[in-house]
Amino acid sequence: MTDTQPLLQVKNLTHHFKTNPPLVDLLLRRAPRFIKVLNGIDLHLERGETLGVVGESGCGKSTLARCLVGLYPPQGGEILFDNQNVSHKTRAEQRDYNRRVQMMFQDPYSSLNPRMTVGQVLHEALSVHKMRPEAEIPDRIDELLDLVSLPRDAAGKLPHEFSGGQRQRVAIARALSVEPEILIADELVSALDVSVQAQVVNLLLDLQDRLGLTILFVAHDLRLVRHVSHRVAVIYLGSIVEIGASDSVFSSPVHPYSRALLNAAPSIDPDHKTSIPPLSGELPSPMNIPPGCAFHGRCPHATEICRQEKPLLKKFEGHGEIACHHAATLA
Amino acid sequence: MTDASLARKKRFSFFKRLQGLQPGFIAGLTILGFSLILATFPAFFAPYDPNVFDFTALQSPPTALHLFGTDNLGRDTLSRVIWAYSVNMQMAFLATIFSLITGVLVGAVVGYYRGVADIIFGRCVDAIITFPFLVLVIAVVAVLGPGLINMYIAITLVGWVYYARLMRAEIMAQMANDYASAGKVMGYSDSRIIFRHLLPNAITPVIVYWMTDMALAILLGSSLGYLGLGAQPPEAEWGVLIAEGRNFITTAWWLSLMPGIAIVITGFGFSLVGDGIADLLRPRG
Amino acid sequence: MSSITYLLSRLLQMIPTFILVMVIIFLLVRLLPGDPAIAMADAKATEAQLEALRQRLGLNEPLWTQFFYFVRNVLTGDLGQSILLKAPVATVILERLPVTVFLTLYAVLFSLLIAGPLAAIAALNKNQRADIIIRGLFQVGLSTPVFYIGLLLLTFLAAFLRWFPVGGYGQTFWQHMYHLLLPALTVALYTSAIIMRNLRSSIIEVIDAEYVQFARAKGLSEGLILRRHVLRNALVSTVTLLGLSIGNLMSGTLVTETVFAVPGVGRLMLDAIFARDYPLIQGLTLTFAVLVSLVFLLTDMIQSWLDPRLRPS
Amino acid sequence: VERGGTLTFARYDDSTLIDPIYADRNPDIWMVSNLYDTLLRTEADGKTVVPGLASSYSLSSDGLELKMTLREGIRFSDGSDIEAQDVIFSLERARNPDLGPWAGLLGSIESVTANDRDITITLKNPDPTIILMLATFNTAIVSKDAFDTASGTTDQEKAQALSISAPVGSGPFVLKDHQRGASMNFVANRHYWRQGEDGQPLPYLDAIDFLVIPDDATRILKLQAGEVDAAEFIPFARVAELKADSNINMELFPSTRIIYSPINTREKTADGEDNILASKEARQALNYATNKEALIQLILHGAGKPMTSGLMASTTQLATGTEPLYKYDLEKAKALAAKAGIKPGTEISLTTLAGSADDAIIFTALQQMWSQIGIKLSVEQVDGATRGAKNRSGEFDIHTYGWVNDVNDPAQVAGWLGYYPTRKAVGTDWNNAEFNSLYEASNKETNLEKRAEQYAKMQTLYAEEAPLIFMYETPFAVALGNAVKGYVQTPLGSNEFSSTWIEQ
Amino acid sequence: MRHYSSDPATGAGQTQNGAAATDPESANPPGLLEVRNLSMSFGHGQSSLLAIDKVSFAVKPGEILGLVGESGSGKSITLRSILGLTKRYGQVEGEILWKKQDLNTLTNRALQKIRGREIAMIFQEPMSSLNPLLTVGLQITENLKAHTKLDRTERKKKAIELLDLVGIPSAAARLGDYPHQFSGGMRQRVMIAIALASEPELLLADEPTTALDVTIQQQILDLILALSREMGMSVIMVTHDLGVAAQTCDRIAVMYGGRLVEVGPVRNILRNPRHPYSIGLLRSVPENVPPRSELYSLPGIPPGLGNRPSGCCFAPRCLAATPRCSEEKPDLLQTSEKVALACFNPQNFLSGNSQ
Ligand SMILES: Nc1ncnc2c1ncn2[C@@H]1O[C@H](COP(=O)(O)OP(=O)(O)OP(=O)(O)O)[C@@H](O)[C@H]1O
Ligand SMILES: Nc1ncnc2c1ncn2[C@@H]1O[C@H](COP(=O)(O)OP(=O)(O)OP(=O)(O)O)[C@@H](O)[C@H]1O
Ligand SMILES: [Mg+2]
Ligand SMILES: [Mg+2]
Repeated sequence: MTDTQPLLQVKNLTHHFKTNPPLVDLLLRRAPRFIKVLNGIDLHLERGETLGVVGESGCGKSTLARCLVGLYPPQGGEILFDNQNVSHKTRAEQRDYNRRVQMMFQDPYSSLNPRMTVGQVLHEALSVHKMRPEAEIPDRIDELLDLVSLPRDAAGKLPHEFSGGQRQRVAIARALSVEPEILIADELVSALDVSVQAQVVNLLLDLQDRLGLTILFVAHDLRLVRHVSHRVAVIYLGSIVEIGASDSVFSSPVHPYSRALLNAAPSIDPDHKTSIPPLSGELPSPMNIPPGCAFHGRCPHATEICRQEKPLLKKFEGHGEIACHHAATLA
Repeated sequence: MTDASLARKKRFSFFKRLQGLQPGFIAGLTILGFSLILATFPAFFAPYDPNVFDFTALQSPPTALHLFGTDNLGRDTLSRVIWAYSVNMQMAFLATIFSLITGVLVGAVVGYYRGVADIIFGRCVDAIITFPFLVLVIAVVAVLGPGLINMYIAITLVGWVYYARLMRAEIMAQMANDYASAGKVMGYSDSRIIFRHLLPNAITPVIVYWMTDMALAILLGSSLGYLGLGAQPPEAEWGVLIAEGRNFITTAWWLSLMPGIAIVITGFGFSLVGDGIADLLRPRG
Repeated sequence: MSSITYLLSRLLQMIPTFILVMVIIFLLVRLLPGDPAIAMADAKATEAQLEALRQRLGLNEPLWTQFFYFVRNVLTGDLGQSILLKAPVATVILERLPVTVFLTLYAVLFSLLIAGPLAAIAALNKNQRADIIIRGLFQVGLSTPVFYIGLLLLTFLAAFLRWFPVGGYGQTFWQHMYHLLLPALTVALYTSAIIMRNLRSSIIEVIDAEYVQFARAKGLSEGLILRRHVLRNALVSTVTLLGLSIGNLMSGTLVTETVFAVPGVGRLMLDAIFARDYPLIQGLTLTFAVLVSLVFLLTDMIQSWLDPRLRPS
Repeated sequence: VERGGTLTFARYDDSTLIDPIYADRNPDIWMVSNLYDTLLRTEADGKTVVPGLASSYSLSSDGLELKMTLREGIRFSDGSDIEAQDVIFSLERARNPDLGPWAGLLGSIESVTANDRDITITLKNPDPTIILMLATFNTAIVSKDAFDTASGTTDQEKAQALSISAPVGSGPFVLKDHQRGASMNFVANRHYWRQGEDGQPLPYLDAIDFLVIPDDATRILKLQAGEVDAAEFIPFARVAELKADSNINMELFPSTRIIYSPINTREKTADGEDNILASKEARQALNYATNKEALIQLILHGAGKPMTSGLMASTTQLATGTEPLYKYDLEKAKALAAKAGIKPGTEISLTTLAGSADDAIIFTALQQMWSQIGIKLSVEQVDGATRGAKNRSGEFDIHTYGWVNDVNDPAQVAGWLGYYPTRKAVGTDWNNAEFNSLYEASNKETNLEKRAEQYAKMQTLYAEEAPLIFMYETPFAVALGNAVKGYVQTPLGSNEFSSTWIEQ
Repeated sequence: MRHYSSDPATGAGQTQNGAAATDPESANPPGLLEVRNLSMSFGHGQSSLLAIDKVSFAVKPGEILGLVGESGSGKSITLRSILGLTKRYGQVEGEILWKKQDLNTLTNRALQKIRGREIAMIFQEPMSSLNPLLTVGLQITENLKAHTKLDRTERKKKAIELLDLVGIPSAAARLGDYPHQFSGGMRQRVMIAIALASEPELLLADEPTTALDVTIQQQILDLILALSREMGMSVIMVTHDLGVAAQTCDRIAVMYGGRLVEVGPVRNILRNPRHPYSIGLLRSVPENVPPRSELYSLPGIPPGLGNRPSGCCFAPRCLAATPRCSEEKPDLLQTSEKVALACFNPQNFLSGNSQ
């Protein structure tokens, strides 16, 4: 890891979805209800690193990813790219930002226009951003296909003629066509079979090494996150509860939630039974986030302070940053 | 690979699909094909001038001379039915095409941007669909006066809403797919995303609806003709022909039966083609 | 939110729609060409008589004043005086409305009776002969103009075979049933084709749904599965369609009432338009709009009764 | 004759308010005589005046005073006596210009007074039409008492209330029930004074059920199915067929109905161009080029005749001429066209009624006929109201129109068709000083012969000037079941059920 | 060695191999369920697609059998075919011996008595497997009504008990709720409750935890394990997560392209798989490999239903394939007392010579 300025910095990012209030509510002047998806996310991405993001379903991982590429207009907090605030941008600036910060989506089926051939998809990307003069575009398309290990005749095919893994490669090729610096990969491989997953992950790691990409890797599969990430962030109900070097978070998680989460992943060793009892209770609704530490309802270590005060991320020696009142004792 | 060869590739797969067509679709295409030919060259196929009175053959039943018989003025029913093809096919197209275009554009934009435009649109739609279609069309025809052109205007004024509603819903459904988001992330302009990416994928049900709507337009146009609000006599139009013939339904059954059959067959053709297109355009995979 | 407040909020939501509806109606009627005074008066009337008439009708007032009066009157239930029938519009409509409502309900009943079983048969024999025949027949039904079906039924079943009366309405309930049978059938044929198409595909969709498979896996009997898990679910989307078709149905009654000489509001509408009877056109269009809105509301209610996901949380 | 029974009658349109002074549409006017009787009556020919509720009448020699005696023992349908006060009330009501549209027809009346059953009408000036007016629907006698007690403040409200809740009439029938737009029910007035052939009071029928069936074909189907006893307004195309039906008695009653087409005679058309039709020769050319016999064949299937009088139907009094006007003559037409300067390809538009099958035929036929003299006829299809507005504003070349007399006197139709002040001579803007003065004089001329002369002159003048395309006269076509006897529709259109009976 | 499958080359039917398979007890303990040569194809005649091809296996009382394999390999179809749910969609052949009767030959009516009563099933997708229009209570009790003689109140009581059992808080209050008012995990638990309603002897669990988060997944797996242990219930557990299989199953059957390729005790399969596909599957799991190192991945993609090769389905992707592999389908044969394998060239995972 480098010790220069981080490439991307996220400060206290919040994002709340407003629910559609019924008319009666409007008339009775009831306060609108919000789904509080992101509640103050702080993180940074160093050039060339992979940051893994894990958390339960619905904790806001995808929302974070979408906020980062500007799919959701910023609500609270800041996103700094190369020390520049990326919010309040003009369309041209937004376009340039997107060229440099690209995203790939979970669903290989839906992230490609079913009516455009791979060639057309890449051609469009290259010509809209004027990445190459018109005449050089066909060559560049071939190059890109080579880069993601797709046969060249793939250019003439429609997405439905590919397998899931190949489709994800097409999506990767599309993202790479504009030569971005950051790739946001939201559940890039979740929809794929294990063996295909491995192919795509290999490709991603290889590209990162070759092109010096910075990657935000969101995934369900903890083993995979551990495998690809330099650092890992654990999110619970829209807040980061623990973030740190992949090794340390996985081998010795501190936050009770990280512990439960990481330990719940079943090992493929039949004799390696987990010792930590599963979490009890359900994930609270993001419309109604408990006060204090959002995790206190399910936490075996919760005390009075957890119910009162929201813990902040704090650096712990030998670990990463942890947002827990009892981190010192648990660490 | 060049664009041309890409295009060729694409068309090739389209033809490949054509091979596995349903017999119903082929039947529908055949019906519509014939209808179009008759509509384009009515003078070629019609044995007589559709409007000339023939006092020697008043209300003649079908004979070799007059295959579909003649009406009470001695006009040849076959010729009138054939000439009506051009009116009715034109009706099917003109009464719907502007609705289609407007509806698609409005629906796409509203579905894409949502927000205030969508709310206003929603209210308008609510208000308009609160009227029975025919009631509103008749009211508009009453405002503009009877006649084909006014009928087209009336149908368009009301009809675009249905297209827009469908288009809006489809666009919103397509927006749920990540390729729309991907387009935004790729930094594409809104118009490119709407018209290059979303529209081609969202249009299928609209096109299918268009087919049924063309059949409906013929039915509606005939109904209006029948009520005296659509095509005006002596113009040969199926609804008008039926209206003219209905006085003689017991004595000269061919007058209303023949145009009736023409309507049913043509409508059938449109429906079959609509179903077929739905099949054809459904993306595989 | 209780169902009362839900109903209330639905009704509230109808307010903006209705304001728009009134604007549309008002403008539409004002846009009718030809001086309504000329339309109302006899051809022999002199200019002075015409002017007096305009004065009486308030046609000389500014547009917005007229609109204000219009809204005020509508709110107080006063729809004006019909020019054509020389009677209060509200009275006339109330006299005729039951006929149309009767006809419409009758047609809905027929549509369901025809479409329901046939859709089930078609869906259960998907792509087999029964299905193809049923679909073909309904396709023909969809391609046939309502007035033509009516004409054929009228000529053959009523005039020729004399099984049914030639048009009219009758006096008692059973006479209504008898007289309106053919008109209702006429309207229903078209609607049932739409419903049957929809119902068939929903049944097909539902019959392969995971929860139906799951019901099978539970070991329930096929009959129970069909009734409880398939039909009920398939009906949900059909109810919406039925609600949306109500406009269609009413359009159908408009034509059918003319063909069968049924004295309902549909025919009145045509008469009113031909006679340029402003107040009557206004009143009728408004009535149609209210009726359709109520039907929409009703379908919403039925739907949320059928489908708990649509109920207010 | 046989008594009793209920007649079921299929009508093309419903009545709205059957009141002598408010009836302004034909379906209302044509029913008045069944509910209200007039002081005088005309015989079936529509011309000969006979006593009605008044047993006798006499006009003073200066023509300014009309005396009548009210019949004894006559009663309204509620059993109350018909008295002089009712007559005064009815006539005052009829001539009050603030009420009904027909008051102008009684403009000559100065006052109406009564002494017991003797009634005196004083006139401002001699009026040749006054006798006939007292046999016309608008002077029919209503019950003053009933009006006084009826609810409502204005006269019209009272009339409406009466017709709905407690109809009281002087005619052979009483309105019993009215389902607007659907059906209407008359029952016999048991207090009616006229006697039938059997010496018993009229009417023969117990009741009449009217069904409103606007659709021609359905009306006929109902008759054929035996669901109704009679159906009016049979399309002429079907007359032959129904004549051939042995179960049906197809009647063609002589009428005052004429079909004609006003021609715009203004110097300039509405868009400011020179109007070729301003020339008399052009109009004559069109008239000669119109084959009326062919039109009659096409539209009436022979059941009519060409107009013989420029002003009126042959059934109207004082109509002259037995020969068809402008008998089809292409040569004359061509010559006149040349004279008028009609060049080949001259465009003229015919404004027709949208949805009217007859108009469509007329257009197609005229298009074919007039092309012979080089005219390109185009069609403009509008609805009735627009046609009326265009007629008033002059935005037309030629349009189709029709007429039926409401009054037995020719003054009404002559005033309508030719007298400029009435309505610019049906909107043609034809303004002929000689015609106008003749018309005015005739309206005060009590000498029948002189009046006939004036009318003859007017008719010649009008025919010569040809502000119309003179087309044809049509009868009223009513189809009756074989059992229905004695029904008449008068030339004015009035449906007379008083002597109708049903063979059991 | 025991023949479980017919010889595809001769196309011989059940008679020949039925005889060969008559006596499986000698190698295996008595099975509660024995599936022999189960094949299922979608559609009829020419255009039919073979989804599973001569699948044979047995489940012992109280045993948890894991069924793993790539998506589309036919795991769900196998389970559904056992209950006769796939007959509507095509052809089902082979024997499904349940307590000595062949379920495949039973009438629908007879099957109804076994479905949900003796053999229960949990479906893959909790979101769409409950009827959205009916209350959860009704969906539990209709099961009880069909299979028990309990009356209304007893059924309700039982339903509450069941919901309690699967850990749904305040169960009594939630009987009247509709599925959409439950989260995915809770719906999955409701399905389990329904499946357990009549205390089945065999539970077919089709990926009971895919839709769930790891934290909830563990709760559910623990529940199934506990029930199996307490009630002696056998389970066939479909999963594509080898971790889940490792933690819950006694034996594992690996499926590829509609066929079983390897069956054996969990430790054998996970520690020493022999079939090249099983090996590949296991190796591509990023566990116990250095971070960011290249993961093992099988080349190529799984064949679709329509274009399965004529020989061994895995041959095109198999590094150890020989010409024979692409011509002949290997049968599933017992290679040891506990393990059956369908491969002409078994590999050894431990020695790593599958590369
Ligand atoms: N457009 C939206 N409008 C309203 N609520 C939304 C919207 N998008 C997401 N949410 C809600 O925000 C919360 C977080 O969603 P998000 O997709 O970020 O979760 P996630 O962590 O990516 O979950 P998963 O692992 O299931 O993908 C969820 O409760 C979701 O219902
Ligand atoms: N109704 C159907 N019609 C045709 N083919 C089907 C149908 N249902 C499933 N298939 C096909 O059958 C094959 C096996 O499907 P199955 O559902 O058993 O896979 P699976 O192993 O359960 O996969 P997954 O892990 O994705 O659930 C697949 O190729 C699938 O596409
Ligand atoms: Mg997500
Ligand atoms: Mg499955």
